[in-house]
Amino acid sequence: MKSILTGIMAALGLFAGVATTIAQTPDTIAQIKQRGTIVVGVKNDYKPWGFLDPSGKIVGMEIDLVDEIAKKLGVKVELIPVTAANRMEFLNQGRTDLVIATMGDTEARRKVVGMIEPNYYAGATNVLAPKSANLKKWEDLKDRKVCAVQGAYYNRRVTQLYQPELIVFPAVPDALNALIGGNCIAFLFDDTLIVSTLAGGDQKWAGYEMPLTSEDPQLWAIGVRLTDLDAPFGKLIKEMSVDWHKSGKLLELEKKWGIKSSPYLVEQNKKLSGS
Amino acid sequence: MTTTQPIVVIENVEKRFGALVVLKDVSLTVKRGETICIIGPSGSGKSTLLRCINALAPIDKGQITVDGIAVNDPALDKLALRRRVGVVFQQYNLFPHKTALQNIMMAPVQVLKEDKVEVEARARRLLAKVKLSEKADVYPGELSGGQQQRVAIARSLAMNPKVMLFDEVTAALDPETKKEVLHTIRELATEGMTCVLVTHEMGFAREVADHIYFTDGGVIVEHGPPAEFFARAKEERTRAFLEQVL
Amino acid sequence: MQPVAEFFRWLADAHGINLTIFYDSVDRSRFLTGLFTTIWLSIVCIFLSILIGLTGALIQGAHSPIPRAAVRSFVQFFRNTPPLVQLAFFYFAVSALLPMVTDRHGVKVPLIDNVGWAIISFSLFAGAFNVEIFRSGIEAVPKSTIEAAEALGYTRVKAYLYIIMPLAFRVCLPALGNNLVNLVKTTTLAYAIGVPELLYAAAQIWSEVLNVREMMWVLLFTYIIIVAVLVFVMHRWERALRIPGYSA
Amino acid sequence: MRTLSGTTDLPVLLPRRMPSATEWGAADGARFFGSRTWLFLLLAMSALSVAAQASDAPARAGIVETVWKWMPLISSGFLFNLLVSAASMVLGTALGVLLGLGQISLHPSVRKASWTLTQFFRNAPWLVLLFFAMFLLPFELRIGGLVIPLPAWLKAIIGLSLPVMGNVAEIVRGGIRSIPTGQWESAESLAFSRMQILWQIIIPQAVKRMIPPWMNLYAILTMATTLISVVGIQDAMTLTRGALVAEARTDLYLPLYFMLLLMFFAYCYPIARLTLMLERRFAVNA
Repeated sequence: MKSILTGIMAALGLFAGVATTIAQTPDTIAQIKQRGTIVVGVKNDYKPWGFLDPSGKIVGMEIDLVDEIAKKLGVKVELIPVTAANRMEFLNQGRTDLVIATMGDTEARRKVVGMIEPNYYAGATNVLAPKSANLKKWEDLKDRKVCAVQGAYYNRRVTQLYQPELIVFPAVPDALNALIGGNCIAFLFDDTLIVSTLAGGDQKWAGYEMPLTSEDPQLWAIGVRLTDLDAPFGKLIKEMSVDWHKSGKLLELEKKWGIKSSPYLVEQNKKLSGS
Repeated sequence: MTTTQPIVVIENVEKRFGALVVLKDVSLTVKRGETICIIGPSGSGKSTLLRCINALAPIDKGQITVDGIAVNDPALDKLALRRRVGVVFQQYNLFPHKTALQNIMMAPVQVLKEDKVEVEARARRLLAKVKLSEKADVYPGELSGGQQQRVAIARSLAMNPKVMLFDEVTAALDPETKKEVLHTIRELATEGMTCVLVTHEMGFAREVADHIYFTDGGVIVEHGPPAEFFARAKEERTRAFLEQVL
Repeated sequence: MQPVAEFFRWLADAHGINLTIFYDSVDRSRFLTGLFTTIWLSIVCIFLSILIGLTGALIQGAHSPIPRAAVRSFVQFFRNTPPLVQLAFFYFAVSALLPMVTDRHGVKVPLIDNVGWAIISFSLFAGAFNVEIFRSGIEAVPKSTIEAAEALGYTRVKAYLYIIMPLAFRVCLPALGNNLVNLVKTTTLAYAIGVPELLYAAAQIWSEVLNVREMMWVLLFTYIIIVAVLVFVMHRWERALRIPGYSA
Repeated sequence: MRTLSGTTDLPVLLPRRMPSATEWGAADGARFFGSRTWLFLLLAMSALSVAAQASDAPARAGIVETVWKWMPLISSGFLFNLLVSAASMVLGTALGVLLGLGQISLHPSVRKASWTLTQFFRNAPWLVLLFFAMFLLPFELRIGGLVIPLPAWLKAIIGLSLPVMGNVAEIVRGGIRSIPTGQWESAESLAFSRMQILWQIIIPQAVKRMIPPWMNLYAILTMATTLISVVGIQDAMTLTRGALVAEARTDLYLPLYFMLLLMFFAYCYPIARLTLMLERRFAVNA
């Protein structure tokens, strides 16, 4: 057994060797310009931030932000759909230059990726549930089937605090489909998405509600590699971010995509525009 | 031990495979204790006839009776028939996953629900009879063709049949092992077992048979006691055949 | 256990090889639960798939053409469509057609949960292969052997039980082993519907601890070991059933 | 540890071993059987869709129209699945042939390493290998001055080609070993070199026996391409799921997923039939 194990190790050595040689990028802006394309990790299942229109194109508020950045750099855009479980990996591997994918800005994540401040949005945790589930408080979730998505930061916290039976799916559509199909009584998610989903006035969500008090407010951040955070690339994005707040761009986009006005954006706009 | 009492009666039997007629108006009678041999060229319907006797193949016309049981009766009690008739095949067909002894014991225990201890004693006696006592715990795959065939004979005998059918049982064997098998059959015949043999062994047929039937093209061309049959065949076809094989 | 935990904690700090499953009790229990679920799921599905295979093979031996054609369609359909889509089909689509039951909170919930559908889906998938395997095994038993049994007075059922099945099973065993190995590997798909098996547990750990590389190796080796154990068991079984002088 | 090799071949999925032509005689039987299968599937389909209709009585837009609306998008996804399957097959076959030949190498170390790799990639779950490739491969390869970017779809192709490689290696090894040693010996006695024997005598004979399991593997791979949806690459499965979220109608689940199943069936079933046919033809000649 032992000899075989070493054999496998040796045989795979080559493979692993290749896998570990991840080049560190020195000057991201130059690289992007040379390539002529900025590669960005975005959501394709998170209406209205990043989602598919029937033609299969990814659109949404975050995609508009990506376009702004590309315009500034004078390059084309390549969108890479990411999930909560892989977005930071992709960024750090260099598969994407940037990630704008409804990513919560947490202490743990700051060790892994560079979070751009000011944050472009703020969300909190809540659940989407059919009215018939009759949920009143977070404690009602105990031992009930609750759908969630792999890699979301609030999964662990909610599990520890309220002990639901969490069914975690690889992607949002799976979880939503499971919710609609009655496979779980609630879908644990960002309240912003839930609000915008319900506010859309779509008949199909008529029987659903966001019954709980949002908890655990969380700022969303654009992510860059840690090495880029204080480099020209990171600085550029920071500047643009400030600009978006100041000029009211974010508020405007919020309206465009039918997102319920967020107090955070209003406050930031006031603060930064100095009015 | 030949009596005049018939045990197998075949009357005007016809058997077809689709449009092909394999047996046409075949009639023959086997008396208790008699040994008969059916000879004839390949494809003349000899083996089919044996299979019809044991209801392995249904007949299309006519009548077969074995020890008073009408084989072609739709309400035939197959078990009753098969208790009375033992068959030994050209390819032995032993059950490869059971030892020689187990092969002999299987049917009496599982089909006839007889007592295991008694059956084992009987099986060991039968193994001794076919001179394979020392091979009791050996699997068929480890036995020679002749040995396997003798176990197959013992397996059939374990059911205490009244008639034994042998379907070219030595055809797949080499001359040496052939002798052992023929010896076993000869013993059976002299002990008074009713035997029906399909065979190509003319010398053996002449020696053990009470009666010889010659079939060709699905019909019985000619039959008679061996001395007469081999010396003075009446039909041209029989003579041509005998000339070829003798 | 303490020194082991200490070692891995040191490994994480000093070399960045972060195997939390060896020193973090939450992650360890998550991983072990996943491992246990995978093994349990595999065993249940192996058992059910063999049952489905035997039933299907028996029906295929029937005289009436309609049940035969039904089994054949079942086999072909499940063999020629992706197991992942089958799983989604059952969990999302078929589940929605079934009547709902009321749980103890008075809310209507589906009759069968994700674990249940995973079991059903994988058992049918592997079962479809087993039908073919058992059938080819039965067909490998020479007609003459069956005839010999018949000549000894065996009824059809008894011949199946005592002669055909024991022989067919030996012929099938290597192919059956392969299919069961495949079944164990297929259980990873349950991840897609949130069944907390091994891959799910590993993914939860790496998305929180961000130790993808380490967990990936752990996963691969764990599965290789599970498969090796199954292959070993099947091999021993094959050897135990081997008949001297008989090659299946 | 020999347990991982030996008689148990192709644990990934069994080669489609079908009965000999005895039961349903050769071609006619096969055609008959084919039409039966389709008939049953159609019956099942209509029964299920009736059930789906009934389960949601006040039907909004007709189910058929809605399915039709999404059909082009999902079909394009399906085409992508096929593309991925073809690319993975080419890559996996190329690597697998090398690995398979490595297993009959005269160098024990090459043999051992090839064997180990083969066993490893054959016995690891496809989905785990896919995750492995997605997460652990770098985003670009630098070989000297050459930079080869590895976008996600390419990684997925590599990820799927790993198990293909292991299985092809086993098919190659099995195929070569199935040629009787007499062929080697007689060629050797005619003073052929080892390479000549392999390429001019053994492999031409073995290829015929390798084709059916290889095609079978391809069908399995095609079905496995849906796994890329789990690691976040857009394929027919992802798009089906997306369409379902967009519509949010439970009565659509069944027809849409069933349509997806049918797409794969329509592609893989003929391959299975063809495999079977070739298997029989080669078996007769062998």
